[in-house]
Amino acid sequence: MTSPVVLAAAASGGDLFVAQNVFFGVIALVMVVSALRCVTTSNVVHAALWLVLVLAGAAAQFILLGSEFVAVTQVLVYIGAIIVLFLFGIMLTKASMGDDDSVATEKRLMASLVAVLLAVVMGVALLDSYSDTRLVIDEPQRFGAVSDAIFSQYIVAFEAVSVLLLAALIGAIVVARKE
Amino acid sequence: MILNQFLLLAAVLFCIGVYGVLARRNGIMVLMSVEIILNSVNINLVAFGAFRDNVAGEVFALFVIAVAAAEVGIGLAIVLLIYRNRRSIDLTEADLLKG
Amino acid sequence: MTDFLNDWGLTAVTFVPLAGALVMMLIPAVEEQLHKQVALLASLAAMVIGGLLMLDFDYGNAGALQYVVDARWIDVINSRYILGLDGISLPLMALTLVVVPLCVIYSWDHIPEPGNPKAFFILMLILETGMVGTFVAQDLILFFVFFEVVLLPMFFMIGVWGGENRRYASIKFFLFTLFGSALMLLSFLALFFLSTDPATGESLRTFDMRVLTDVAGAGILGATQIWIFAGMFIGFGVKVPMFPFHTWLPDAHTEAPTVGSVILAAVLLKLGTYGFVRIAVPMLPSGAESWAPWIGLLAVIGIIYGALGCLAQTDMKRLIAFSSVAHMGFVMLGIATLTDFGINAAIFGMVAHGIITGMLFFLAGSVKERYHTLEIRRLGGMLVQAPRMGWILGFVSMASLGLPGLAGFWGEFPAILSAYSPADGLPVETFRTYMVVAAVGTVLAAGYLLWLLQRTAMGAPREEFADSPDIVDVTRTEWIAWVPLLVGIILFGVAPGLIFDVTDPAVVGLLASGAGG
Amino acid sequence: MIASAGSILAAVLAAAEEPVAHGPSSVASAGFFLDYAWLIPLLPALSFAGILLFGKRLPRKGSELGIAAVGGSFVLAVGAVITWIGHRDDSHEGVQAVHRTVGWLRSGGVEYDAGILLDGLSVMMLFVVTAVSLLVHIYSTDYVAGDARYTHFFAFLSLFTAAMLFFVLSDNLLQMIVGWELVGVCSFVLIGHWWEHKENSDAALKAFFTNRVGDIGLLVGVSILFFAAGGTFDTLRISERINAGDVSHTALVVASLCLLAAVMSKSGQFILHTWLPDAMAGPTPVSALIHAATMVVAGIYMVARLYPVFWEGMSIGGSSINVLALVGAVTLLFGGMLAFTQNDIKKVLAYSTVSQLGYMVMALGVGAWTAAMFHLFTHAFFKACLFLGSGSVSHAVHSFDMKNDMGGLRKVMPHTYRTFMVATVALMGLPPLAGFWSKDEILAGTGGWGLFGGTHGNGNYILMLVMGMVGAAVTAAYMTRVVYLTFFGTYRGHGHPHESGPRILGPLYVLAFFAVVAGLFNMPKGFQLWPEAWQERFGHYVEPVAAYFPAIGHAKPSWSLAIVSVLVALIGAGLAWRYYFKGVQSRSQAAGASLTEIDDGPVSRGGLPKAVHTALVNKYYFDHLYTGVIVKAVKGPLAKAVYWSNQRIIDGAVNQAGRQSVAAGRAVYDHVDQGLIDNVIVDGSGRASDGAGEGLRTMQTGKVQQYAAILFAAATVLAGVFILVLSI
Repeated sequence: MTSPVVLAAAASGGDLFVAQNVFFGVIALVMVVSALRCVTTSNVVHAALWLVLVLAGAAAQFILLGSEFVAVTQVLVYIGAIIVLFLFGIMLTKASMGDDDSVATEKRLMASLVAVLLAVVMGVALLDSYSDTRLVIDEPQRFGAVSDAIFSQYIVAFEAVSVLLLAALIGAIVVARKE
Repeated sequence: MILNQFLLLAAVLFCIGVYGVLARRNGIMVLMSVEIILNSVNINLVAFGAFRDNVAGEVFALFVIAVAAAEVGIGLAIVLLIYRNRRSIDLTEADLLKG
Repeated sequence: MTDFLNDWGLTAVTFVPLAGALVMMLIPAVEEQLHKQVALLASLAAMVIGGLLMLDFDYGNAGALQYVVDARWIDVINSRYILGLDGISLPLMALTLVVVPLCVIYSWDHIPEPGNPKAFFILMLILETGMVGTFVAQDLILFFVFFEVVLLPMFFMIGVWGGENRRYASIKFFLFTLFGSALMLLSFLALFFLSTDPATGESLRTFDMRVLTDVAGAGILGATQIWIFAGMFIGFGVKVPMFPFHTWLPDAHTEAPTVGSVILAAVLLKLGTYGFVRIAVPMLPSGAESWAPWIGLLAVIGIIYGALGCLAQTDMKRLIAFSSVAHMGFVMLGIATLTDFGINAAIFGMVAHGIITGMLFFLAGSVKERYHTLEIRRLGGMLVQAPRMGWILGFVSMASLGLPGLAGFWGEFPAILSAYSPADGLPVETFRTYMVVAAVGTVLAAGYLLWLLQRTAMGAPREEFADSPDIVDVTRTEWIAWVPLLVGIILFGVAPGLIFDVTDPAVVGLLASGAGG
Repeated sequence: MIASAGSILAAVLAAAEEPVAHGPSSVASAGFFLDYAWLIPLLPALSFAGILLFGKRLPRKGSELGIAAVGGSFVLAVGAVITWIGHRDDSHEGVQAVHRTVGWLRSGGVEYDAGILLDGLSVMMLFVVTAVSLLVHIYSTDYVAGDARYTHFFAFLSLFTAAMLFFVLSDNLLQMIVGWELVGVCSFVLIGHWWEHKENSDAALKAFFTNRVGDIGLLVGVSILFFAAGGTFDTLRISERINAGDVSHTALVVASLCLLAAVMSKSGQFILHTWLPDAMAGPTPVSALIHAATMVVAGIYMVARLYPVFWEGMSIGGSSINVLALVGAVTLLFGGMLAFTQNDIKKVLAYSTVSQLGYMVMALGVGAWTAAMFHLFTHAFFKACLFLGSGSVSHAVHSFDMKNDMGGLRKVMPHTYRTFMVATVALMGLPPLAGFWSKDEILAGTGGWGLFGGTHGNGNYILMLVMGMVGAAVTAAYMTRVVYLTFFGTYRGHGHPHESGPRILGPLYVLAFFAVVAGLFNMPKGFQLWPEAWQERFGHYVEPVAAYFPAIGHAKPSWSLAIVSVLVALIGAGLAWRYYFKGVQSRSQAAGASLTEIDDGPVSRGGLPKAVHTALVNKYYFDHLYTGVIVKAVKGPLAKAVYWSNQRIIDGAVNQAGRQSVAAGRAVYDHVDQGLIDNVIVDGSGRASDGAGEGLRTMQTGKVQQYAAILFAAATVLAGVFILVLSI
């Protein structure tokens, strides 16, 4: 699976940069808007659908960055599994299917204050750094390299994650099971 | 593309996620906001991986996805449990941390 | 054997207690006896390994790190798993390794309400790993991790097994220390980014404490050093605790279970002062120089203030807790002089205070158990009802007020002495004033301890306790737990060289590298 | 308690088992008794541990162990004296001290030693301490017999002896501090021996506490000396440096003043003397040993040992007044006067001790070093004898109250009476008993007699001479009063007093013997009635002739001074004799009762005598000042204020900071969000307080998300600070 962007990269050099930037801008806009809607909409189901858009956007960004494998995993695991899980959760806790209007203004204000503060600090920190670091994606990352790394260098972490997943599985069953 | 773009995007997403975590009353929506935060982190990881030409970024992004899955599973289970016990998943009522 | 010690000794001594805790997690909670045995075994095993390390230690070369382990840990941030033992770490490590088994023994038949020895001992063992790890870690991030590992078990110990006000006390303890360590971590990061190699001028980007000590803040401007030092000052100062960050201490001590108080007083407070000696002062010499007069000022305020606070107390345990503020003031005064003499005194003071105040808290716990109160006004006549315990209280009080010939003196007097002639660049007159004030503090120390002794031990027993069947003399477990501490008080009092000779080369080395930078 | 504190000494001294030759002052071998002098304190230290561990199981409850150990020490001390005399005689020009050291601790890359130092001074002290201690041990087997804590008493007697000997032998300031404090603790424990009664434990606390105050001076003074002398604790080296002029004069002035504070507390000098009379709450043997003969002279010994410090610091030579001499002179006079109004026989003796210690301090202050040491030597014997005698009396009448429970005892207790009289005459300073010779030397040493045809000593201390003379009269007078009230007149108490047993009388006779002959050891030079080879033996053997001792001058004794001082003492005794033996006795006979005072005596007439009397009865109000004002203020209002500020201000600030930050956020919200609608100015204040209360409540309800918000905000701020720091 080779991304069109990379194919284009093989074709021409200068235009590629512009094309990538356009892609990036569009996807980023979609992501930000979706994320904002996701955290502000009062309908839970809508929120989940907005989240799907954010996640899909992230997957697109991964492809832009030449990491197809991560992108695929993102689609499979997140959109395929997690969102379904969310929807299940929403169905099961049927109480708040509808509008959730009761969020206090006070809390919103507090949360937005913190978020803005955070944005300012991160913005200050980031605006100057890496502002002229060009990313040149000339060759997609091979699956092989990723799997080699996972199964050699990061084998311990991998095993730990496996155990974690198992534990989560069991934990979720234990927590949610009816007495 | 410039590395900085991705970092800024991630930062914005992160802040939005934080807002969601802090402002939402519905437990499920809080979990969704957490997912946004995790995704912003993933973007950072992959972007740096590409910048350094190093697979470590991707590997860790994958780990984060796996952990996120586990987290959502557990989180939803807890929400379910709260719902079952209290018939509500309003987090403002979850004040069990109170001394 | 030597190979094992060289490669694995420090790792083993740090993690054996944790392994014990893991084993205990697998044992069902009902097997209380088994839990006690495993906990004792684990802590004793750590002590034995520590003992072997100390036997094998090259005392002629105590200034150098020994048994160094240097392995990859977190490559991304250049943090490595570095452990090492030198003359500064050794006495404190030994103190920890001795105190914890004694606490286990003491808890044998003194499990505080609401029971559950399994959790209690697991927490204690995790604490031990954290404390030992802090003393042997030679990488800032590793140090930080161990430093923080200590926090949670103590939080739960106070919050679950504490007295009436335990929730307030435990949250206060937690928030205070967390606040401090956040600033401390910032300072560590600043060190990481700003330290440069004096030879090449390149940024070092390392957390290796050996390297950072060697470069001694090279490349960091004076003003920046002051800021970074301020972060550490608050981080470590809260833990010490220095005036005015001390208010968590009396609450935590008063509410904590006996063993918790003992560990808190004996070891936990030393993490802060150890941080000053090992990290703040040698790595930021010019920052330290700017701050030293202020540290000295806060130290002597702490001495007088703690002593006066003691005089106002009506609760025995709270009194002892306040006395810690005063005693740690002497330790900090020694450090503030930035001289080898003063820092040696400070390390000695840490060990001595650990033994003595730990012992006092043991006594307070036992008094509480017998009289069901610690209100000084209601106690009295202990010498009649439990003569041995009364005499031990007298003995330890004497040690605590700095009686020469007992351990307390060697932390106190050399600190006063060194304040007469602080390091070059420090205001001499100011420090001489501190010296006199600190000497006045010794009088107040005698005051509150002797009044405590008079009101609890001397005189005739109160009527309400006259026939109380609970009041017995020292029991066997208490003897086993106490005798090593009592022996230590005398031993280090008679032969202070046992500690001074070990710490001195290391301290001289640390300060010398600082002067070079 | 100190189940093992005795092994402190044991271990230190055992460590000295392999003496290391050190410096030029060491000798290859100075004979067994000097080389192994560390055994002398070791024996009592071991006996302390032994008595504590298994004393109760021994047939005599541990006392035999103490006596054996102290006896052994005494033998060794006598051996040391003899060896030292031989050692001194062998050397013609100057004599080196015997100095043995062993490594103790290292700091700052420098090794500090522990060790023993033997010269005439320490050897003399060894003899005094072991001798008096041995006698007191023997005496105590009878005196404290049947006490509930008999064993315990002997344990601490042993520990005290060990600590005092350790102090005497120490060769450096650190060891001196150790010994100094250890004797203080033993004194504390023994004063509080009967701690069931609050007065006793109060007295013990007062003693320890006052000494602690003086210790501020000790700690500071030692610190100054350490640095001024170039980083050494070694007394010999410090002294040598000072004598060589290598030490700054200013430092010495300050150091000597600081050390003087310590001397004032330990040796009961004005104004820190108040603990000593109260210390009489302890058993009488303790008073004799600790509070008369040995511990209280520790201060004197320290001045003598560190004499160059004071010699230079106080500028003793060629002067006419200095602080040291003044403190001594004031103490000897005013302390002596306090003895007049006491009715407790032991308290009279205690003030007498204060006064005699004043003589010694004054002697050191005027440069009469040898006279001071000689007075220390003689005083130890006759004062111990007086105390033990008073103990013997109280053993018979079960009280110390002279006015209510004594009188006319000379017939029932002839032995006690005889020995007591001998010691009294010695104390009064009448020839030919010991006190006369030593006191006369001190008076001569002031150099003040130079005006009257004598010779100068080290200066021209006329004031000291006059005060010393008056003090002699005062001493004679109050001792006459004691003798009358105790042994003359008729018995005023109840029950039937009887003479004490041989274990009490034996020590009394030995001490009385010394009170007679001790003076002979230092007959003045040129005293025609005494063979020349035996003149000034004490000074010859005790006073160092070495680089560590300053070049002090020696006053020549004069007949005229001796005669005048004896006359003055006789006048004092005569006045008191007239009042008591004539006035009181005749009125008693007339009244048919045993009176103790005259109704129309000088005091009853009002005016100055009455005012003086009131001041004396209230002990110059020192106790009121110390206990009532200073201690009370520190313990009460000051401590409470500090604690209050701790709870309300510092702790309150922490709690308030949390509350206020929430309240502030709330207030901002109110103004920005709601203030636009509502009238800010009208409702502002109301809402602010409302907001504070509300904020406080939300803070405490523990909502998860609020915590999270605060956490995030705090982390963000910290990160911001970090970025700022990095960009500096």
